[in-house]
Amino acid sequence: MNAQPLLAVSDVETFYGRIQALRGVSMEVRQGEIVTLIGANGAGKSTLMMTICGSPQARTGRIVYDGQDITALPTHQIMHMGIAQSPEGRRIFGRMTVMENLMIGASVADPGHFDADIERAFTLFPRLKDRREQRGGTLSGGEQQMLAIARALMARPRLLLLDEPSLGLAPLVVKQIFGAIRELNQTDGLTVFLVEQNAYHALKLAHRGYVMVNGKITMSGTGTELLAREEIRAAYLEGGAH
Amino acid sequence: MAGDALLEVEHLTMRFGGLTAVDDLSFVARRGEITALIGPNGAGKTTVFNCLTGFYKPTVGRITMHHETGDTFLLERMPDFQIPREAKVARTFQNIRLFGGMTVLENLMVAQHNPLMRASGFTFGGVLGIGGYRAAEREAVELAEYWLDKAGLMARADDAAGDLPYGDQRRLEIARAMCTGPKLLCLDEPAAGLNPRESEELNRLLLFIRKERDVGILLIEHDMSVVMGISDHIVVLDYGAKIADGTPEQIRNDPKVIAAYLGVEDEEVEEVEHEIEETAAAAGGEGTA
Amino acid sequence: MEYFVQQLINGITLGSIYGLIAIGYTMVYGIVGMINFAHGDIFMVGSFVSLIAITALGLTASTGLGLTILALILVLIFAMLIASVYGWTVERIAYRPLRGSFRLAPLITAIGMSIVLQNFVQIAQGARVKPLQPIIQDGYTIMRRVDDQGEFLVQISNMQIFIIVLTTLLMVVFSLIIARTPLGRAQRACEQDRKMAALSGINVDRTISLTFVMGAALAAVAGLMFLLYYGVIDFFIGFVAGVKAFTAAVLGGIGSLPGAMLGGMVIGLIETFWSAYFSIEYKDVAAFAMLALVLIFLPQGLLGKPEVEKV
Amino acid sequence: MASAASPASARRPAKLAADLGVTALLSLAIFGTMVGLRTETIPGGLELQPQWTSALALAAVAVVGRLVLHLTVWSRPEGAPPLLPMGVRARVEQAATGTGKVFGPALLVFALLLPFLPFTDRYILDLSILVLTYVMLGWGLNIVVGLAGLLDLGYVAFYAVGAYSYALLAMHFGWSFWLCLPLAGILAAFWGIILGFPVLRLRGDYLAIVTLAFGEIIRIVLLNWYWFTGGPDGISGIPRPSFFGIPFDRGEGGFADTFGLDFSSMHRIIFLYFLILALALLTNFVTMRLRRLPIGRAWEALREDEIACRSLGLNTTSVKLTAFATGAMFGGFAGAFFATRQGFISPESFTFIESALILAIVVLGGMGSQIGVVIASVALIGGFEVFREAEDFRMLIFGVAMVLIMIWRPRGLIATREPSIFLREKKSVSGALVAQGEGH
Repeated sequence: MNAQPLLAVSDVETFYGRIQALRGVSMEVRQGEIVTLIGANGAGKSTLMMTICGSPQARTGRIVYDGQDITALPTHQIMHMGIAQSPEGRRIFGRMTVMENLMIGASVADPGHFDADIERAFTLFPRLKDRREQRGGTLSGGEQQMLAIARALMARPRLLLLDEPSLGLAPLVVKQIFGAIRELNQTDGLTVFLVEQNAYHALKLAHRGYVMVNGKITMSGTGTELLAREEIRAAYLEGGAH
Repeated sequence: MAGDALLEVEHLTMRFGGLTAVDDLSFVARRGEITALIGPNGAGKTTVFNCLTGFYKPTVGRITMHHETGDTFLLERMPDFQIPREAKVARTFQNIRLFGGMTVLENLMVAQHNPLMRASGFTFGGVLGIGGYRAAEREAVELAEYWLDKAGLMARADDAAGDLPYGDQRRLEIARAMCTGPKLLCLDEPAAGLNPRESEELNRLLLFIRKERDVGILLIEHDMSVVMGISDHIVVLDYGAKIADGTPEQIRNDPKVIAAYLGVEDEEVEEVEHEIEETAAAAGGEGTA
Repeated sequence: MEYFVQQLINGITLGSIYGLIAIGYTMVYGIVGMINFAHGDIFMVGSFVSLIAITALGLTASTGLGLTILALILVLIFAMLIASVYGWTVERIAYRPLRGSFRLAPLITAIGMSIVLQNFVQIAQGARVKPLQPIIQDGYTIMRRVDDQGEFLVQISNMQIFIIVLTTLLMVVFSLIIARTPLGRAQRACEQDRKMAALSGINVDRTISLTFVMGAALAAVAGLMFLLYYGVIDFFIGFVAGVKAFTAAVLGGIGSLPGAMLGGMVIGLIETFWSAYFSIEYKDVAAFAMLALVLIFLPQGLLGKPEVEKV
Repeated sequence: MASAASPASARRPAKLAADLGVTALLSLAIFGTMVGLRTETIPGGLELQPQWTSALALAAVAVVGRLVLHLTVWSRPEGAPPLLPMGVRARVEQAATGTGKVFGPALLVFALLLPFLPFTDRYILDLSILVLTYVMLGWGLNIVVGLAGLLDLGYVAFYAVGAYSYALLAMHFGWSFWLCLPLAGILAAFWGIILGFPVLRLRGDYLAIVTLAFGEIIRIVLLNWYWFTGGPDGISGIPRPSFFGIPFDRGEGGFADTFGLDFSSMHRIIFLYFLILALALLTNFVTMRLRRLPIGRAWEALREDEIACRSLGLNTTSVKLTAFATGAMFGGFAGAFFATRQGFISPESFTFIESALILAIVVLGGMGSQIGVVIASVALIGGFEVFREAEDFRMLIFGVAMVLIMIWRPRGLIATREPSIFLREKKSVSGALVAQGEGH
């Protein structure tokens, strides 16, 4: 375990206008980890993701990335420091081709790596290669999700933020995407912070997990620990399973 | 009257360009019952609502509303604003749509626009202070007070709607919909983002509406645990198509539903369940982290 | 027939000018969703800067062809540069502080900026119209008809050739910038999803500023063309040209570059033909009525994308 | 006032110097061309008259101004108390709204007494009539923009319709002002419906541009329909108003004679003053009344959220149309007044800048706020008169003021909203919560 976490969030509070979305959140992600954040719809998971990226900025608290305080930096500067996000709802540039989406993703990366990075993206998601000249808006949901992740990877991030990569996808595709995440983590040592609603897969994949309820972190532990907890099972699994 | 078909959806299909958001969906919602429309995120639930309430015109299909008077309304043929007015279908929105800069009471008054408009002689009488507008307005305030009371918002009546906490806003939106005098109330994820106490208050309000009022409720919910407690009848959507339809008991045990919710394939369900049991058993001894 | 062809040539020339201004509206509207009301006045500023530069260079009709072309290129670059400074400054002073504020505020500051620019130029350069002697003369006769009413010539002047060629050239260059360069991609990204653009590391503020700069530069070109073509300008030309160019942008489908050019052409042609066949007094009515009709029956414009209402 | 240059970094001398250097370059480019080189028409062409001193002086002002801003407004650390302490600001706001109950009536009493105050002369009365005309127009447009949230950039068209209706009816049929006034209002409302019907489905900005186009169309038609409107020459000799049939002229049967007063040209001015005051108050009264009726609430609901309105069974098209027509009607009344007061009208009085001015009054005052319109009218029209001396510069100053006030207070001077009905206690709604009709 490194002495200093790659990302440390402490006592962060975020507001949308007058509505408080985060109520004193503290968590950390260490180099080389996959950390997941689970919780119900509207708990504030995506808000935390966006707050890390400075959009909106935290009203109180501190966010430290790689030893630097990034709490008050503008979003585009944060993204230049080696954080990339595949956000909620994918946010594909629908009127741009797959290739152009990837090029946008590579905005912050060294252009010298571009060809190699494209190659890596296409190896990871061969479907995208077939559709490279197709407009983002015409892709299927799963393909869009792949594109969103690939686009984030084009930035050559040290920390990858993934917001609900399984949303609305068929189980097989989810499996594929989670496989890709695991592979990136194991082979490239990529640090991943993953927000998920489907607790089962996320907790199985992650080294550690946090549970968020109403803008607060209520539980944390390793993936297996959390998976075993009664409350988690009740909230996320039993509704459907029993 | 409970148990009659109130809303009949037949072969509803909605396509956006190449994307089929709702695929040949048929179901029935009954008077005096809570019907839940559930499914994972992106399953097409909200699209169904938008078709029901006239915001989208369905590509294919028929949506019929039956009043107890015997009148029927084909919703897919009506302009959106006539659906609440004539067919008596009211709705709420996933991302709450209150009139944030108006007070709670004003929100409920706007909901009674059509009867009040008539009472004010389409404004002309109202401006001149003639006709029965004053009495009508008093009645409208009384109805608003009734629903404020039921929604537990009496104390906030004169505050701006945008100033209320989330849970109050949700209930206010329902109270506002009820002020239109609906026969079918469509709620789009009313429990999303609520804390347990607020969820409790919401459930109470919904059960009251079903018990006291002869209306049907159609409910979209993402979270099954919320739905199981209050619904009489559940329709499950996945990828825009119906994968199950039945009582909560039936739905609870339907492997297809479990699979959709866990995000795994059907044949994996048992395996996954088993795995969870095992981890739980293994971790059970150590206590919790 | 001959009359028609002549009007067609005139209409295309006018349409080029409108189209170039319209691009500025369409790009700014696409990226920040506001009507940059002061854009027409940037066009006027470009026209005045061109006038100043031409006068400073002492350019007249008697200057040799080579020198004229060289001088005009200099004037063009100078006008584009100065107009860009104006565009950038207006954005910085009047619009950026209000970004994220409610929608009417930037519209009011834009109207305010338009008033400021008009009156600034009026005070600095005087209220009277500024005439300019023709610099590019002559032309070609491309059709000729002699009948009992006399002779009718269809002519295309060198000036018109200059305008149409320059417009085509600029359209190609700017389309390439938008389609192929990182800046163009960044602009399109900001247009579609500003938040995601920022999440991709794009400096949204800078991209928006550059959009204003590009729009202003094109407006300056239009300003120079207008000056050379009509030979008189005053501080008020920005308003009418601006409203028509915005009409053109909406007509073509706001946010679409080819749409702006097409819209400009349509407005230019409607105006010219209306003047030629009906009444010159009501040419503006025709253009504005066209706008209303298009918006009512085809709200997304000729080349725009329809919007799905989000519920 | 947001500045992209983050305050902390700009305080470092190197950054500050760079920033000022850029400012200097830009202002030299701006002023050096347009001010530094003035084109003058000479026989046979143009010549340049260098005015380098003015250009340099202006550039210097820009640089020094930015330096001062850096050292004062922008250099205060984040979280530092604003220049105007929050308490004071809140109190000012409170005073503006809370004392509205006292302020409004006090203003009304002052307005009623104004013609009889010792310092009141013809100039002040004329100016007051002008201000009141804009108050009335502002209140009329406030229904459309402030309450219903529909952005109308062509409001002056209805003002013009009212003025021409009155002028033509009075001249051709010899009808009295009191008969023509309602007709002018009805005709303007009618035009509001005709124009509104096709365009009200459009989104906010498109609506704005189409209304602007309609405003221009009406002006161009007035300008070119020579036999009907007199074209650019306008219509002159429009009947002056009479005191319910008693003309304001010297001699027998005139106002002075009838009431046994000495003749004074002030009588008519005072009458005109009360006339526009009454019309403005009528506008205000009707608006306040409508706000408490379902239609008024529907307007405000429309501004807040059109989709929610439709989900509650409101026919948003007719709601929009009524707002458009009501606003147009008051514009028509004001137009009729304008025509009778001036005795002469021409299309020149109905240019886009007039629409922009009225809209600026509504937005600067605070959308939807009746008292805000009064304050903004007094400030803008009065301010305009203060700079009367600086004839050439006053439009420039006006434009700069518009920009600065908007940046300072994007929601206008009075942003709070008064609820139209209450159960127990009337609480003002903070402006931050009130929507402005975001486009739908």
